[in-house]
Amino acid sequence: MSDELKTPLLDELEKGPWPSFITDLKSMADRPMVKDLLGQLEKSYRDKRGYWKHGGLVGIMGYGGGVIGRYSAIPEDFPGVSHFHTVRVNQPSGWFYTSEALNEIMDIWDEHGSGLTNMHGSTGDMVLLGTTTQELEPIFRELTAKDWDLGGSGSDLRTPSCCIGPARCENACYDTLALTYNITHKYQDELHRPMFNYKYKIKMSGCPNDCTAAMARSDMAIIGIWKDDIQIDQSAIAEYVDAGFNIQEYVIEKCPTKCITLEGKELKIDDSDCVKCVHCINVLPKALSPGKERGAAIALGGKAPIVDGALFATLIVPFIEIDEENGFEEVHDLLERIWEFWDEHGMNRERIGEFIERVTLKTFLEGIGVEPMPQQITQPRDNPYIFYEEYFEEETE
Amino acid sequence: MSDELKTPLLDELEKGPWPSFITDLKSMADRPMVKDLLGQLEKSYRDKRGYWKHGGLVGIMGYGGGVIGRYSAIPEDFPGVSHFHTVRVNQPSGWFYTSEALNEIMDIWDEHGSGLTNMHGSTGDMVLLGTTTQELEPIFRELTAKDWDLGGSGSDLRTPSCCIGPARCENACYDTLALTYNITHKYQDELHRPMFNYKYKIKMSGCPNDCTAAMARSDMAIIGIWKDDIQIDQSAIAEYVDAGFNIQEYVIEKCPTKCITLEGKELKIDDSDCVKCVHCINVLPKALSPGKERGAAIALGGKAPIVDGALFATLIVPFIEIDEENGFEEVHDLLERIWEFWDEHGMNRERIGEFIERVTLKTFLEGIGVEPMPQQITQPRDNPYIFYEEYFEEETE
Amino acid sequence: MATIERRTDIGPPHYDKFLHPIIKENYGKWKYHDTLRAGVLVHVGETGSIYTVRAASPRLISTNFIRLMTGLATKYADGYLRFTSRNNVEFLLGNKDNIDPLIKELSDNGVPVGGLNNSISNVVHTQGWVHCHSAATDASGLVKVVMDELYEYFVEMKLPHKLRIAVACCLNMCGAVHASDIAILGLHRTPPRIDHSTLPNLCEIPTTVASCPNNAIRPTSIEGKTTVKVDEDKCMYCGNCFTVCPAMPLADPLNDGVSIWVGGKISNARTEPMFTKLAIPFLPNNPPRWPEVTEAVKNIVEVYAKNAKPYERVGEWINRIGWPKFFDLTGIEFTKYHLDDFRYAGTTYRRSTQNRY
Amino acid sequence: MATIERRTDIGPPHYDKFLHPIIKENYGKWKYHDTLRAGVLVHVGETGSIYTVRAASPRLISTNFIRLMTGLATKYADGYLRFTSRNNVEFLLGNKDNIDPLIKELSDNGVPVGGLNNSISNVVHTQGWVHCHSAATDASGLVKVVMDELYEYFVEMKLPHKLRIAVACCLNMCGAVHASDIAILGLHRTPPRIDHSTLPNLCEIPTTVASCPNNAIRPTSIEGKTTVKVDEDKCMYCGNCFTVCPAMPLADPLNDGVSIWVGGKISNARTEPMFTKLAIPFLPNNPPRWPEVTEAVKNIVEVYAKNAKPYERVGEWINRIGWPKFFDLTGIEFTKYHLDDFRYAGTTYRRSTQNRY
Ligand code: SRM
Ligand code: SRM
Ligand code: SRM
Ligand code: SRM
Ligand code: SF4
Ligand code: SF4
Ligand code: SF4
Ligand code: SF4
Ligand code: SF4
Ligand code: SF4
Ligand code: SF4
Ligand code: SF4
Repeated sequence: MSDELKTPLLDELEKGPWPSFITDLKSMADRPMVKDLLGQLEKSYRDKRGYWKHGGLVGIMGYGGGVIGRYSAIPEDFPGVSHFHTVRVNQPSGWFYTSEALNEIMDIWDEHGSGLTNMHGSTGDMVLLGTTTQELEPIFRELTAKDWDLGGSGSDLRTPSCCIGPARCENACYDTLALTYNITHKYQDELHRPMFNYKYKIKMSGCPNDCTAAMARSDMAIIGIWKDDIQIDQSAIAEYVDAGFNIQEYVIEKCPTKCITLEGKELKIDDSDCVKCVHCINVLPKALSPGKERGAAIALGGKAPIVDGALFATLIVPFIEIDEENGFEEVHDLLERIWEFWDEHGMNRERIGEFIERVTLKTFLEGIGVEPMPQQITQPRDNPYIFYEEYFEEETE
Repeated sequence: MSDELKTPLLDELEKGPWPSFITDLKSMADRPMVKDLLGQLEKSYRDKRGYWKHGGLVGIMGYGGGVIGRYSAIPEDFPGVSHFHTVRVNQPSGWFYTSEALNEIMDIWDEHGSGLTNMHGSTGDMVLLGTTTQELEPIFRELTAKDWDLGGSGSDLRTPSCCIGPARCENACYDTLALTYNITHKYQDELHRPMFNYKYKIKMSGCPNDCTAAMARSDMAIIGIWKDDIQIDQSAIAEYVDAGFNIQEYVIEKCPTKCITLEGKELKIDDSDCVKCVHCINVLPKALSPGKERGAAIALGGKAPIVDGALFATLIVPFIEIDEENGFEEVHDLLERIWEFWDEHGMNRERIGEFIERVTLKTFLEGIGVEPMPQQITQPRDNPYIFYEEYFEEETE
Repeated sequence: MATIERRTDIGPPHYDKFLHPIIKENYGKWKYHDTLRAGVLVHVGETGSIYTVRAASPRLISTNFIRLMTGLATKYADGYLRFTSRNNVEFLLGNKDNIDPLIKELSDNGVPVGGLNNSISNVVHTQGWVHCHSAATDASGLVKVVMDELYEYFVEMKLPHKLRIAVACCLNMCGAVHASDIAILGLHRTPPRIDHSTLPNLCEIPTTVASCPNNAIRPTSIEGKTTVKVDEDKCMYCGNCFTVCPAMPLADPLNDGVSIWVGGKISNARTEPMFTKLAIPFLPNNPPRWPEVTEAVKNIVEVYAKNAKPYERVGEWINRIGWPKFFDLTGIEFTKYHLDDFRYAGTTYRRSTQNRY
Repeated sequence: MATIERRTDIGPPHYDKFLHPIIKENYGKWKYHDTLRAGVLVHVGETGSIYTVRAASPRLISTNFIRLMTGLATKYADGYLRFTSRNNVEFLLGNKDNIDPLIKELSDNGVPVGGLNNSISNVVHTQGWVHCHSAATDASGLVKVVMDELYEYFVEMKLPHKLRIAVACCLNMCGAVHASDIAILGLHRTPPRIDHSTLPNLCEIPTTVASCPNNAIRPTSIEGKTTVKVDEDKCMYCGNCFTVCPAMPLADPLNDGVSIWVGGKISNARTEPMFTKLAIPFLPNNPPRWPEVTEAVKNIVEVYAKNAKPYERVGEWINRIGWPKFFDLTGIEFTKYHLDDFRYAGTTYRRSTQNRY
């Protein structure tokens, strides 16, 4: 542990109305780990650079992921953070907790770790921030004793996550929490033992608002959607009209396909032209809700820019039933076909999105056995470079 | 010459209401060339394939282009077309003729060629279709005697062409005919002696309707445009309104930036938001016309798909004055900077559009000395892969 | 002839001498134009009006046809005529009264008047079997049979908006195929057949290798001579190698044919220019009247005519209704060939859940 | 501890036991929701209503902070709380009367309530100098200074629509930088410095070479050992080589800094998702309060707040007014760095004459 803690630069971050993580961290600065974290961070602020070593392989026996090894580059100065590993703990569906359950985890973490966390990591895990290699196994044992398990890291299935869905949202078109729970449990092996080409993230949003950012941030986005007509409560529409709400400007003109009309106090939607963007439902929640024939759209390959530029996920299956009754079999089946094809033909460190770009959608669909459909594209090809597969041969004439 | 002409398949093309080129050609079938052309074409229709040899270098002394050599692959059967070269004759600006002038050309062609033509070729030339090598020089001499000269072919400046412009169109924002005439004459050397990396086509349209398809079909599109406000004749607007014309649906709702409003019989345009698409002017020609501060936008690189896929031209100079007074100097200056940079850094058979794609717009603009402007793009980069050119060095701190 | 002095680089004559006096006077000073009837325009200038009669032309025309036109121009249009950027003939009349007689005489000679405004104008097209070595189909013949079928749309103005058709006989697309409302494109469907006996003499190997957009061509050596080989799995029959190397012909009567494309546009009006997109990947070459092609094109025109709104070009209409509905309404089959797999394929993948069912 | 049996692959606990009884009853049967005040929602179900109070969190939080939250949850929310996908804390109250006391107590502890609807919610962010080896800047500190500046927009709902901000400390973008209304991205601006003494031991050469998106890395040999060299003209400092090879660090206190991006969005509402686009290529790393960054972000927020129409996200607003006007209104300089020069650069070039002046 270093000398007395002086953090003039960080102290500047105690000012201002937004809750200060520095104030919070300082409240625990009696712990050597936190004190040296603050010390090293102060130095980073002064020198304008980080002081962490690159990676470091540490882990829990039997697990290939879930722990990110981290060592200070200047342990002489800050021995408290010479080890400062994070433990990724798989959050419950929808990030729901009770005070009791959370307190139990905090007890474990106060005992064996720095007492610092991220609630939550960007992928969705509870991130327990900062511990030493020898504490890993005890932490793991105590967590599992309380029914908690590790999340993902490395080239594995990452911790799936989902929006609040049916638990508190009237838009939810399928049970995001149940599917997340089911997939997480069914694929424990894929989650805990990295054997893929690269990471594979699944995010589940109950409707096209996509409150988990699945289209942008997951290899597999499972987005709730409906097929039939938007449900309209005309009396609630009348109330909006009576209340002076400008349906014309805020709903009708904003509809991307202009398929809504208002006749007097009656709203009409040409559902054959509706692209299920949910805007009208968002704006008129008391009057509109998704149709009754519900399920999900599945899109693959969302990711950040490294290596070939960022990708939004590509729509592969415009509609799939999400059927808890039959154990979500259709989803499992599709997922396994995708993994199999990616496993066999993907390259090392090639995300599924990059893989689809490389082999092209056409080959990918063939590989996973999904029919080509105009819904999967924004337009047919505009170049004439078609690989024809059916020829006439001289003899067959 | 082959035996009696029998064309049962081609004869089918004499049926139907559209003027028949077969009927027309047959009217000249007493000429051996035309007869054998029909004969070979009948064979093509039967065998479903062409019967022309690949290219063939023929030309006019002192010219590197303007003639496309063509030989029959089966001259034994069709000796009349054993040679069947085309002569590209540079059309006058706007494809204007007098009967007299055209008849003179037809006289020359009846004497020295097949008597068949394309009026006009896709690039714009008069295409005199079918003659023999020994007739080339006589044709050339007689044409030039009547003030006509050859057009382009090969890796040269191709025959520039332009829309009817101020000669008969109220939309014309600059004198397309004058500029075309000027450029064609100024760059006779570039037109007649192929020394570029590849072909270079210039097309001039007087307004964004682009009636010469310049954005799609030319390496340099010079498109008339204005900078200030659309001119409105409110009394003519009132007449449209009184006549029951649906300005709301056909004009206002179709405006891409929705910057038009109609108050009673008065039309208002927020010109700061107008993108000069000309739609409103097209629909209300009696009431609206382009602004008074007129000039052209210059876009580069339109082309067909070979090799890397089709390209529309990229906007390089959003506005340039087209000034006949000073001899169109600004245009010449830009054009010469473009050729110079392309000459020096372009590859063999690389069109300017492909060149810009390869070196990127940033480098290209630097190379030709044009400032980067947000008008040249649809959006700034969305990837973080920026090549910074200004660094801080240790010493400079 | 040898007596004529040899002049070079004189350029084309000045357009000035081909302009009707009314045009000269009102040059750059036109106030507005109006459509008097199908194929007939008036442009009103400061000092007078000029009347335009637009007549069809097959473009591949003989001196006979041209003399017919110049004769009519002399008779009715003070000797002034022009051609349009889509190869129609335009007579420029100072005298309004000459319109009807001119139209009558054109019609007597089988030449229709039209192509203006909300109609189908002349077809931009190419050489085909008439003159080009690259052709996978004929061009003039296709234009004739298609326009026979669509004749009514040339002589009447009954479409939602302009509809531009183009034909090209190979992927070089000498014309407007890549940016037309409807395009008909001839194509090969088999890799080049290499003539190793002539190739080493006729072709420059590096240029030939470089010509292939898909890097399918590699140098190789056969019987001691350097020639090339083609990786047939990578070849998509673009023909660029043939353009630079005559020893690599692609023509194949059994497999050459025609594809249909839709939704392109050039003007900047309303939307930015748009490329033509694949509608039907392959129809057989069935000369002389290509019934599959005419039927396919007519179907698209009719579905467009029935469903599009005023001032909507084909591409704008499809963008409004979406591609799934386009395939539904036209009954055209959606296939794997519609999925782009060239360079920028990824930009055509649907990156959202926005969709119609 | 050794007495605890070792269990593996048990997965997370079932969410069921963390759901408030009212939620359980109305699970999947919510009728609608309403906003009661900034940061407070009610969801009306068939048998009752649940009240949500959304509180800010710096995300990098200690067990102290969490115990404060769980304490409040126990006191006011029957012990039920959750975290949102943007790291806010949500208290789930069965009793409406607890809303005000809860908010009061949060406020006493310096925790604001808000982030709903037309506000700026919490900032999605990453590790920064607190924990990551790749960081070109700090993340938690940037969030703190930016949200201090934008505080009013969190606690009030006065923007045209939702505005989402993200921060990432390197190009890996662990979060939402590529699809946010406004994003702050830390970046390096110098090529990796290669440690040839350790590289041969630490790194796999083929993986390292393959990691570079621009093919800037080549194997080479120094003093008999295989290592790599970097073509510095081709390097755009993405850091992917460092991710796979620790001997190629990029951090450079003089040149690391921050860039600002705008106009991304994730939801499928109205428009399809959109990527974030470059607004400001470089601002210096100026800890502890990054004044250039906070000023730049605040400026963009304010210009947006003033000019956008209701229900317009930042990107939708810019699409309506056009980029030239965006640069005008914000006073941000347009530079050559804004011109895309990566793989699909061509798709960003303006291919029309449609433009504002
Ligand atoms: C902890 C976390 C950031 C956070 O503060 O929340 C994180 C931290 C790291 N990420 Fe990440 N990523 C985290 C979510 C993400 C996300 C967001 C998401 O999952 O929604 C992304 C963008 C989406 C995506 O996957 O594309 C993301 C894209 C990356 C990338 C780029 C991958 C790519 O294909 O583009 C890398 C580099 C790599 O994998 O080699 C990366 C690598 C890393 C590493 C392991 C650093 C490295 O170079 O190996 C970081 C460890 C930091 C540390 O010291 O703890 N991280 N990373 C997030 C995981 C917590 C959790 O499990 O919940
Ligand atoms: C005659 C003409 C077609 C016509 O029927 O009108 C024509 C005919 C030929 N074109 Fe073309 N092109 C003609 C206008 C075009 C156009 C349209 C235009 O200029 O507006 C294009 C598309 C626009 C463009 O330039 O991209 C065009 C794109 C090509 C290409 C593809 C070039 C490319 O970069 O994509 C080739 C191949 C080549 O250059 O090697 C080509 C090559 C050819 C060749 C020379 C064949 C060859 O492989 O070498 C053709 C000679 C046919 C013959 O036997 O007469 N032609 N060519 C047009 C010229 C007449 C004139 O001078 O007025
Ligand atoms: C004569 C010609 C120019 C020339 O120098 O030859 C011409 C002349 C006129 N064009 Fe054009 N355009 C001519 C080819 C074009 C082309 C090029 C092409 O088709 O290859 C285009 C781009 C087509 C495209 O977008 O694919 C073109 C797009 C327009 C437009 C925009 C249509 C739109 O809304 O997209 C207008 C405005 C309109 O029609 O309302 C227009 C309007 C006009 C007007 C009304 C302008 C005027 O005030 O005189 C002229 C006559 C009306 C008409 O319907 O033809 N002209 N016009 C060309 C006649 C071709 C023909 O024989 O049919
Ligand atoms: C709680 C949360 C889901 C969760 O499981 O955690 C959630 C919950 C709700 N979202 Fe969301 N969204 C949540 C993250 C998101 C995200 C993801 C993100 O920001 O990273 C998005 C995509 C953002 C984007 O497009 O960039 C998101 C896009 C929306 C939208 C679409 C907004 C739009 O028009 O573009 C709506 C509809 C609306 O606001 O009208 C919406 C509406 C809602 C509603 C009103 C749905 C409902 O009926 O309950 C919920 C509360 C309102 C509100 O304003 O927060 N939610 N929502 C997330 C709260 C995050 C936070 O703390 O602020
Ligand atoms: S994604 Fe849809 S279902 Fe899920 S929380 Fe958001 S609005 Fe509700
Ligand atoms: S969901 Fe979207 S597309 Fe469908 S009707 Fe509503 S606003 Fe229009
Ligand atoms: S491009 Fe414009 S100026 Fe030229 S003819 Fe067409 S409408 Fe008239
Ligand atoms: S020119 Fe186009 S953008 Fe401008 S006001 Fe007219 S319709 Fe609108
Ligand atoms: S399109 Fe092809 S075949 Fe037709 S003229 Fe042009 S180069 Fe020849
Ligand atoms: S036809 Fe095209 S793709 Fe095939 S080998 Fe020749 S150049 Fe390559
Ligand atoms: S964005 Fe980069 S520096 Fe920040 S946590 Fe992710 S990998 Fe580390
Ligand atoms: S930083 Fe990126 S671009 Fe530079 S060498 Fe490394 S991988 Fe290549």
